[in-house]
Amino acid sequence: METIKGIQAGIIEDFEMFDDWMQKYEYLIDLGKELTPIEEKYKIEDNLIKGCQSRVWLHAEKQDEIIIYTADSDAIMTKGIIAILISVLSNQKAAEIVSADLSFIDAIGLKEQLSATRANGLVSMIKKMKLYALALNNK
Amino acid sequence: METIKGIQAGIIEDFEMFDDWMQKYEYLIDLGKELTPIEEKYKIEDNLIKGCQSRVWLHAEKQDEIIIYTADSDAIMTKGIIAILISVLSNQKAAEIVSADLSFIDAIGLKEQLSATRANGLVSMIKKMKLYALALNNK
Amino acid sequence: MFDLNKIREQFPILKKQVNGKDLVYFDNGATTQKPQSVIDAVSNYYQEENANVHRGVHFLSGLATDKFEETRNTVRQFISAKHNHEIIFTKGTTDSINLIANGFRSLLKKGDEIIISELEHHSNIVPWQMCCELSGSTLKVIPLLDNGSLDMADFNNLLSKNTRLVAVSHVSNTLGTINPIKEIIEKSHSVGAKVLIDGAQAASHICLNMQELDADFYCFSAHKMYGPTGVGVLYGKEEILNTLPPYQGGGEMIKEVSFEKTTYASLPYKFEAGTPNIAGIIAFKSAIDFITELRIENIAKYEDELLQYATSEILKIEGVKIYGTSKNKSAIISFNIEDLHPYDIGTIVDKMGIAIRTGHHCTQPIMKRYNIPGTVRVSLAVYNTKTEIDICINAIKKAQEMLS
Amino acid sequence: MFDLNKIREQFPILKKQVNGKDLVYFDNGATTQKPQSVIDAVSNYYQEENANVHRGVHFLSGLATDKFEETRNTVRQFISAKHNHEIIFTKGTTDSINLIANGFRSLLKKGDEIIISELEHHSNIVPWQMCCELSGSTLKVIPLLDNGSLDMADFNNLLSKNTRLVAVSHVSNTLGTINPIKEIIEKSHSVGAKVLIDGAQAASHICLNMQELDADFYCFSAHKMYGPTGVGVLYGKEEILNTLPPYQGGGEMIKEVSFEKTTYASLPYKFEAGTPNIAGIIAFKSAIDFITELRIENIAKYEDELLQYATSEILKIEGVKIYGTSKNKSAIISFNIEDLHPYDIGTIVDKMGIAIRTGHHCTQPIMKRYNIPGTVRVSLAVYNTKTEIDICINAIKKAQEMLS
Ligand SMILES: Cc1ncc(COP(=O)(O)O)c(C=O)c1O
Ligand SMILES: Cc1ncc(COP(=O)(O)O)c(C=O)c1O
Repeated sequence: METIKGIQAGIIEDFEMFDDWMQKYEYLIDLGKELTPIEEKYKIEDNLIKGCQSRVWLHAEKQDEIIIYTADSDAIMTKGIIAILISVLSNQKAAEIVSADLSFIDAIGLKEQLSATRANGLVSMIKKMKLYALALNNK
Repeated sequence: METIKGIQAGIIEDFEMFDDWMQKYEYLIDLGKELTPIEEKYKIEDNLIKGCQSRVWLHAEKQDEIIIYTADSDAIMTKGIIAILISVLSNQKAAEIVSADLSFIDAIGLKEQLSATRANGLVSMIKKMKLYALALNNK
Repeated sequence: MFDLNKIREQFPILKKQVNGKDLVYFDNGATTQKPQSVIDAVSNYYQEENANVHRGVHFLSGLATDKFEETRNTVRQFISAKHNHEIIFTKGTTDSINLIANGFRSLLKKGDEIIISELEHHSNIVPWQMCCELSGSTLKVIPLLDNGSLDMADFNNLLSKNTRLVAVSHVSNTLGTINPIKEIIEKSHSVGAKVLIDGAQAASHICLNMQELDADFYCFSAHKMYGPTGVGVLYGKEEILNTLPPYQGGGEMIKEVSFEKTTYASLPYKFEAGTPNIAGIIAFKSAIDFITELRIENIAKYEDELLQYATSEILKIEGVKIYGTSKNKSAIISFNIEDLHPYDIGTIVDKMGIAIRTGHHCTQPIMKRYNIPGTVRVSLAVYNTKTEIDICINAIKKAQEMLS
Repeated sequence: MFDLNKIREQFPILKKQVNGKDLVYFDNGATTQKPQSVIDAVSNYYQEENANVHRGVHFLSGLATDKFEETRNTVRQFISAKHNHEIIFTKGTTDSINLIANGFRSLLKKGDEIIISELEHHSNIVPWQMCCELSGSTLKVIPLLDNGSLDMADFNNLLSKNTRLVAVSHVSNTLGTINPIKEIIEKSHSVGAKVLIDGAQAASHICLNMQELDADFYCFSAHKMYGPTGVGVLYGKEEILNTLPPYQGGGEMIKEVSFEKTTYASLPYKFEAGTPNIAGIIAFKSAIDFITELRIENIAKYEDELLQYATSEILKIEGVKIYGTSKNKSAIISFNIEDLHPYDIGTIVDKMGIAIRTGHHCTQPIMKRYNIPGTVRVSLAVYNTKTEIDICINAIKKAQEMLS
């Protein structure tokens, strides 16, 4: 199991290869397309995070000590962003997730690349993922 | 009986002698001081014209064909302005008053000399005087 | 006469680059850009004339008051209202509608009905929901036809002697539909109902004549007509405004205040409590002057030309669907592209310097009607060009490529 | 550090001549003048950043939104509030008070009591009269002592378990009295009542700390603190704001709209319906920056120096009487001269370039209390000087001469 820190470093490296916004966006779009779809039964109101413009379904479950996230969105770039978050936080221990310092977001300039509404969505998504981990850990 | 037009011409002449606002104001203040006081019994709510800042009591009565105005105010410059209006409109026939063209006001620059609130007060005072004349004429 | 370059030159922001590209501003439905004359009017007010209006005896206060009232007079002329005191300054369309919804509430009882439509902006829905909830009256909704126009047959059925007020927009901010408000007003009046028109999307595009239109209330926002933010207009017929209770309490709106009994000022002051947005209201005059100098008929004609061009170009995009295709339409185009989310499209074309709006445009019932999460919306103004439309279409096609 | 010339240089209007004389602006209680930085912030917004805030994906919309929220953060810091979402933008103090009076109404029942004071501005009287009338609660009034301070003994007697809300001003706009709001808040809380402070005359003169003060609501206007017109702040404690129903319905303030059920957005948006005064709110930040750069303690100290000087000079005028002589006083001086009407004085000194206010200052109950038609009011700001005070006093003496 790679550490959260390690995975972030990898993402930062990936993004350093990109010259312009278009390559970054294309990468996000690709990630979005490749995201393992959430099981239909989890695409329910309870798992819905309503953003300003797009909707996100997020599901988390605990397997042994590990939290596994699956998610979906109706917008592909939103999906790409979730895919990155999942790659960093899924398959990690709850405690690690809750205390994770997600500095890669600033490092890859994701917030500046995104519109303010999307950046807000990003922040609330991270909050939600950490909350889920916390809740599952206490179960 | 001098005509409304004639009286106005006299006022315009008076004002032409003044070099500056101070002389005009002093003149208004003097007129205010000299204004024949209204009879106490007419200083009632019904005769009150409430301006923004000062109060004016206006009384009108008909003697033969002639309308006689008396008035008072708590502010002396307001009184001065009324004094001018009374000198023009009092002791005239109702019909003359109602149709009077009070061009002297523009000619002596009274509105520009006064603040916007006072200029509004002036307009509503004239309206009231004409209304009184109209009402008394129909009696 | 209608010199596009000269018009564009007046808008400093149009020279701006965004994300390294020349700005193409197609979000005029949200707010328009401002000509230099409006910007200067604000600065000039603060540099030369700033004072609180009304009641002041000093020079600056008189000057500010005169200019303030001059805008009121300009607005009256602009919409051919009968009296200056029928023009109430508010902070925007939303404020204007809420003012009426609040006042009207006191005239309503259980069983009374208010009619709105399915295409209204939330600002012309929520105040009436609140009004109905508090007064026990019922909200009825004129449904949409597929082409985005109102189902007038259904409207006729909804109208009854219980109808007290009909509140519809002049132009839909999402679909562009120009509603048949003259007909709506006549029919509503025939059953004794009052009519409020939300003119937020109309005032800078359609020539308005209140006396001819015979609307009881008409609302619009300065910021959507080349004017400053924070300024709105509520036009209301004198005799009806006089029957409504005041909205906010405060300075200016009173005649006399005592703890025993407070009496209210006459129109328009009764509805203008507190220090108004003096700078904005004074500068609003310059915005109206900008429109009247160009003549609104010319603006409408040019915008219609842009609309036709943009529509035909957008229709060339593969898999595109335009929402709002009624014959009588203003220069607003909402559309989606098959399999793509509007949000993704908006995010990508933004990087190419193009400002369009995506989402529900504060008209969630329309989204529900068409069962879509949102639309991409292009809304045009007098300073836009066909070249800009070409740039925008190319950007959208590029986005489509990236996303497919 | 505190360089008066440098301060004055920032205010372009102070270089103006009025009626051929250098402007002496002593009507700061009505509205203050604006520094160039505020004026430029408005222009800059319209020239570089104008777009509607929130919900937009495009660059300008994001920029405007960020700047807009930056002002909210600056306001929060300025008044040491706990959360940004406790800062609601309104169009002014009057709007802020009405928002609360409307929301609070739904929590009131017959027999409940609201306490205000005899020295309140109409904006802090009329909304509560309307609120009481509609809710069946009772309005109680803290009387004034002769020196223009609140009769705190009487306040203690008025307070009871029926008191639901106490609404008083921090500083009286007519008398200058600084009210003991900390004491009022503590005592009100001890009977379970909420407290609203009208801080219109305090925010640019007194250092504010919401967490220390523990006020439930605090209201003020940007235009009285070197900022733009049409912008106000309502500070409210999160937990209390959450219990209040929304005020206006419209865009931004909703979470979801359907004709069956509409749900409202969270703070602060729940109370910010419609397009706000974006330019004004963004420029308001520059006004607060102006104050914090000078440090409000320095401003207070200097204004107090001016107050002392002006008071002693005014007292030298024959037959003068000052209304409002409490020890704890802000730089506002109301007075009358024996046998003279304030209106006459104001009209004459205006001709000498001096802007003072005369009349009831939207506080008719104070006029009734002292049985006067109005007062002459000199209200000072940080850019005023002792020389200006001298000029003003001479002008008043000249007016006295002319009028006697
Ligand atoms: C004490 C006080 N309260 C309220 C107000 C009303 O403020 P605004 O007119 O900005 O709404 C004022 C302004 O005159 C004031 O001095
Ligand atoms: C049709 C319509 N009505 C009302 C509004 C609300 O206007 P404002 O936000 O200026 O109050 C808008 C603005 O988006 C609109 O387009």
